[in-house]
Amino acid sequence: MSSKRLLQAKIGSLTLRSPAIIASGVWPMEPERWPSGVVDNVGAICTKGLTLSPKEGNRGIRIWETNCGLLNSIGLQNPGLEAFLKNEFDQLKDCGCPIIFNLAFHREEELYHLLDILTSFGFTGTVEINVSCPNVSGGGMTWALNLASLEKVLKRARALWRGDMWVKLSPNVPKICDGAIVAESCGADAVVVANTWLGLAIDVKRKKPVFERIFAGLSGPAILPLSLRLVWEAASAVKIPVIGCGGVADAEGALAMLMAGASAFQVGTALFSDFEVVKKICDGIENYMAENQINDLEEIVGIAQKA
Amino acid sequence: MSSKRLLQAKIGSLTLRSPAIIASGVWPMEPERWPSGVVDNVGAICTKGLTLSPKEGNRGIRIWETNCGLLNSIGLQNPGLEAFLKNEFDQLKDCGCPIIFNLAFHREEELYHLLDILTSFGFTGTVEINVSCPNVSGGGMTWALNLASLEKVLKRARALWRGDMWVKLSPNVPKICDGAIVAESCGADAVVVANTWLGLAIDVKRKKPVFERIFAGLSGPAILPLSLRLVWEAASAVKIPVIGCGGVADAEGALAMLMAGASAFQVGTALFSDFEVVKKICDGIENYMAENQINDLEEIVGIAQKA
Amino acid sequence: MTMNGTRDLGAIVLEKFQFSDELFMIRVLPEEDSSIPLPGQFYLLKSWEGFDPLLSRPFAPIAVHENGSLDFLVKVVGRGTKIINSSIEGAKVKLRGPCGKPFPAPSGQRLLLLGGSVGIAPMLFAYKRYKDIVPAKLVIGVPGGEWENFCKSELMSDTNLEVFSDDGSIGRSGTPLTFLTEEGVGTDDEVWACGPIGMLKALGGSLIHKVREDQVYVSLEARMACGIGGCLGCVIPTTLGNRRVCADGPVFRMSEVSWDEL
Amino acid sequence: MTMNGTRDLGAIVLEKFQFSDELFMIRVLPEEDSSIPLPGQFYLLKSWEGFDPLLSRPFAPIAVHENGSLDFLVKVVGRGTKIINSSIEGAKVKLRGPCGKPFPAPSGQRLLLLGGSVGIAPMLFAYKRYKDIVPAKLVIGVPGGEWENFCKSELMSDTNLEVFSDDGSIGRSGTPLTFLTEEGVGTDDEVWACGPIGMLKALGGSLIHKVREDQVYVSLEARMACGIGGCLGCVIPTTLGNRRVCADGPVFRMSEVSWDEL
Ligand SMILES: Cc1cc2nc3c(=O)[nH]c(=O)nc-3n(C[C@H](O)[C@H](O)[C@H](O)COP(=O)(O)OP(=O)(O)OC[C@H]3O[C@@H](n4cnc5c(N)ncnc54)[C@H](O)[C@@H]3O)c2cc1C
Ligand SMILES: Cc1cc2nc3c(=O)[nH]c(=O)nc-3n(C[C@H](O)[C@H](O)[C@H](O)COP(=O)(O)OP(=O)(O)OC[C@H]3O[C@@H](n4cnc5c(N)ncnc54)[C@H](O)[C@@H]3O)c2cc1C
Ligand SMILES: Cc1cc2nc3c(=O)[nH]c(=O)nc-3n(C[C@H](O)[C@H](O)[C@H](O)COP(=O)(O)O)c2cc1C
Ligand SMILES: Cc1cc2nc3c(=O)[nH]c(=O)nc-3n(C[C@H](O)[C@H](O)[C@H](O)COP(=O)(O)O)c2cc1C
Ligand code: FES
Ligand code: FES
Repeated sequence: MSSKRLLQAKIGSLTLRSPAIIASGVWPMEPERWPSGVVDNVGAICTKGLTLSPKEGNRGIRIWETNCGLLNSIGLQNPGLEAFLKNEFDQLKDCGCPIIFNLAFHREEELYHLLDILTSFGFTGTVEINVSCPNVSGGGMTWALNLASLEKVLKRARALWRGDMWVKLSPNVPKICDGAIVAESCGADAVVVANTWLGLAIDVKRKKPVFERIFAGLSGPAILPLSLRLVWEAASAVKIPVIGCGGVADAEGALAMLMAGASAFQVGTALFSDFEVVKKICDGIENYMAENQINDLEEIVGIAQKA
Repeated sequence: MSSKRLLQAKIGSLTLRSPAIIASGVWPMEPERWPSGVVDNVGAICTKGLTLSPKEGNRGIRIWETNCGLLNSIGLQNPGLEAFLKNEFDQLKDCGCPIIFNLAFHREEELYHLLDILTSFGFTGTVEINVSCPNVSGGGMTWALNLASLEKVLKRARALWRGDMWVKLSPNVPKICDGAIVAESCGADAVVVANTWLGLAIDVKRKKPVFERIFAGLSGPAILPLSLRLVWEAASAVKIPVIGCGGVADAEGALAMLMAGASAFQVGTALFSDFEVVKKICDGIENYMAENQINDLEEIVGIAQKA
Repeated sequence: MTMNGTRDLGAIVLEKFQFSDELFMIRVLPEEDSSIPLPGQFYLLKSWEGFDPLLSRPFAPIAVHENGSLDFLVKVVGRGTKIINSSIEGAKVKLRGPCGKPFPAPSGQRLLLLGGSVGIAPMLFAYKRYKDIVPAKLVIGVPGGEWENFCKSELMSDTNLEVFSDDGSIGRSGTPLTFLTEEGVGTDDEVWACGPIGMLKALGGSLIHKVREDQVYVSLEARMACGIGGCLGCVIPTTLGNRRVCADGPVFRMSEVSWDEL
Repeated sequence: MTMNGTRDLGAIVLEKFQFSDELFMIRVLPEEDSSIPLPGQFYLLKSWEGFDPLLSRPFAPIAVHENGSLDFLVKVVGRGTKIINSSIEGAKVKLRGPCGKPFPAPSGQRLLLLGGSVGIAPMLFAYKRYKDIVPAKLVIGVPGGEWENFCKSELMSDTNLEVFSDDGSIGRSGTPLTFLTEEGVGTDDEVWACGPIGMLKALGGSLIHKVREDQVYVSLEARMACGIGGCLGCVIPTTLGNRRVCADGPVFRMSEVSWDEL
């Protein structure tokens, strides 16, 4: 069995070469900017959050460092799905791993429209429906907060979309299980648990909030223990794969995600600190599997829940 | 105006010599163990969580380090309020600042009984009602999750307790404002926002959760941006003082808490890294006030909300 | 696939020289082969393990040596630069770079290089690199006495240099813009500048109608996370919409930048 | 008010000596006056800025020198010790200590000191401190070849010493307990031990009915946060209920510890 096989992760109809997925919004969409070799071990890459119309994103300060974390308020800056398909997707699509379309929307019709555009374009792969962006007014994570409207929009989206459908949930909800169960019942192929945590930073010199929109989303190693808890809860509540997201930065954190019940995991902020992080994580998981005589990644998934 | 006056914080009937309060459960209750000078700048000290009957606390691993954070599952180990009053309070009470009794309970009658014991003992100071401990089954933070029972227990406690009553809320709730508003309406003198965040750690070597109770409470600098957000929200919702708690580790974080709306703040985990942290924070705030010609701490409180 | 050769590199501190409490030069030697940077490009640097601070800090080299070692001039302003300042010889650091687009190759006209405060770094690098190819003049502005040792150091020797300081304690009194007013600038001069945002904004006014618009370039600063154009954390408003300082810049045509919105 | 003189201290690395990839000695000099530790006491040490890792790591000194400098013998096992291992001479570190209760003053009987792996540290310190006062014998157990340089080092010279190794590659084959079985122990001997939990558990069996129960002490390890008895993170079960390793220990009477629950 080749070592490549060892790391394979299955999510819906996809078989990823590794469980390490690059999270939405952190990685350039121009492959020529990727340091060589860095995506060799990557299982899939999520696009930045794409919307129907182009968005300029938020003004003012957009990123702010916290202890072991990063607050961001990018605000979904993107050229719009159509321009992305026209100008950016072409160079991206042969990068060696699946590209996952992260779709963000304000009104529900926008999502249906986005799916139509993808269908017309001939894309039959995976979409990651982003109901969890904390950095825009209306839409964004408010979708994850209202279970009834979440159900409505996901049902309709499911009917429209033939490819795999992931739902990226918000951690800023009373119970992560509720959203996960709704997503499953609507036919989602996986839930991504989760997005950034709502936080605040104050610029004490200027005596005011750092960000124009006041709250921003916290990511990075600081939040790993919190994401792990959500993954554990979500994985106990649904049978579809859970994709862990939030704070993975080394093999130990990645293994913890898998053992808590995630079938794969995303890596975002950690790439800011180290381009080699995905390679190091994959090597670490492989070594762990070898040392523990584990031949299939699936054996690890959720193992801590069974203990 | 003496520099001491500068730092005074008013919470209910208390005037604290500084806004820096030592959080519950992190500091030895034996003053002879305190490195000299360390509490000179401390505004008040919260006792460890005290219960009606002695508690052994949790078995197995109790603390686990995360990136910039600490998960703990101590489980309220304490000798019980009566033994504490008999054996420990005496040496503590003349330490130079108010001692705040952190009271934890499982059934509501326990809280009333605890308050009776304190009354009989002749204590007329401040209690911090802990409705937010994540590390015990039943009681603990489940109190903060059910607003109706929270209201019932706080109303009754208010009727029983003549001294100041703080309510320490849980961050693991849908909306922090709800609990804060309940506490205010029941006559609390302050709300403490908040306690530790529910997290999970996996021991990948043993392939199981680190803690016997699986989830544990996350504290430390990692959570500061999250606590700040809650403080901002709570301070917008109630008029009683908000005491910020969670991740304060330097003057900048303390100032951020104050500017976000906290009238004072607690320091816990940061003491593990540095005994001098409270002194450094107080010096930092004083310097900031001097540089910005601010003569009264109250001028800073909530200033970022007004911006 | 890689256009610019940006990589993460281990490096070792060869030398650290303290000009004052808040200003130092640090020379680091990458442990692996790496691309040679051009003036205007920069590196993200950190000297700590772990994720606190989380982000590496951007610095533009002032020199590259034959053995591949890089010199940075660093001003201590906050947490990250304070920790870097505590590095000692032999310590390990991490570099990400070279990042960003460099200044364009000089056209052959006189090169007027204006550097304010640590904005001097890329200007000095440009000066040393291009002085034998085109006529070049380096004009720097420093805040005051704290910078004296730096101005007198070997780094600045052998340089067609003008120094201005805010309080006149070093060189002439004023800023690099004073030079423009006092000595004028030729229509065909190429002008490159790096420094505090106020200086760059004022530069626009000083140069207007004096030099050809498309020959004025500035190198800008922004908070950065990824350094390669991924996070969109470092964008600035330009006439073409938001542009990433780390990837589309840090060097921009003066005329492209929407100064009013900055 | 302070009973034990525990303090946070800045210190500087005077020397670092690598015995093998995973074992080193580090000598640090506190920058301020501080209490002199007794054998059994320990320090929390960190060599990094910031909060990642968050907690300092506990180590028992193997020696204290006249100038106040402290020697620690450290085995690299995880993240913290790895970072400490990357410290170089001249680097700054932080110490919290001395923490904990030391071994009681020797009674005058023969002192039998048993150290396994890094548990050797406090035993060596105790040996050097008390060998001129009472008859003392140091018995150490090491895992194997990785420890050879340490065993042959100056630290171990001039010592009434027996070395055991698991594989017999250094000294005799076996553990410190082998010594007890082979050479016996006197009823009045005082026995102090520090090492892996398995060794300490087995020690109980080896000594039973051979020495007076109240003369056997062990020094225990636990995960620690505060180091001064505040957080209750380091408790172990004893016959008297939970006890804090950092404050009530790390030295406990063998008979006090509830070994079965550990
Ligand atoms: C392309 C580029 C090249 C640079 N070259 C040099 C150089 O050669 N030498 C040098 O000393 N510095 C240079 N800088 C600036 C340097 O990166 C910052 O001073 C450094 O990141 C501050 O880190 P810190 O942790 O010490 O400060 P922090 O604690 O992060 O911040 C201190 C203060 O500076 C502000 N600040 C921090 N970073 C930025 C930023 N990027 N833009 C605006 N304000 C900021 C903060 O808000 C805060 O008020 C360069 C920056 C860029 C983008
Ligand atoms: C009083 C006392 C004195 C000590 N003296 C020495 C000494 O002189 N020399 C020396 O090398 N070591 C000594 N130790 C042990 C040392 O503190 C640990 O090896 C160190 O903290 C590990 O840090 P790390 O970050 O490298 O490992 P981590 O990454 O924190 O942990 C690595 C592995 O060790 C386990 N672990 C970590 N700390 C402990 C612990 N306290 N108890 C049980 N398991 C743990 C972890 O679960 C993990 O499996 C002493 C410990 C105590 C409590
Ligand atoms: C700069 C930045 C931009 C992001 N943009 C998006 C986005 O467009 N869509 C989205 O679903 N998530 C976005 N995220 C969230 C990440 O995809 C990820 O869910 C989050 O950062 C937690 O993972 P991490 O801790 O590994 O970074 C962004 C995060 C960062 C830091
Ligand atoms: C070891 C430990 C024990 C704690 N015990 C208690 C407790 O008994 N009662 C309580 O209300 N909070 C307890 N807490 C929570 C702290 O008081 C505080 O709310 C929390 O740690 C967040 O603040 P920090 O980040 O400054 O530590 C404990 C925290 C820690 C780390
Ligand atoms: S720093 Fe990430 S896009 Fe520029
Ligand atoms: S480490 Fe805190 S009580 Fe022992």
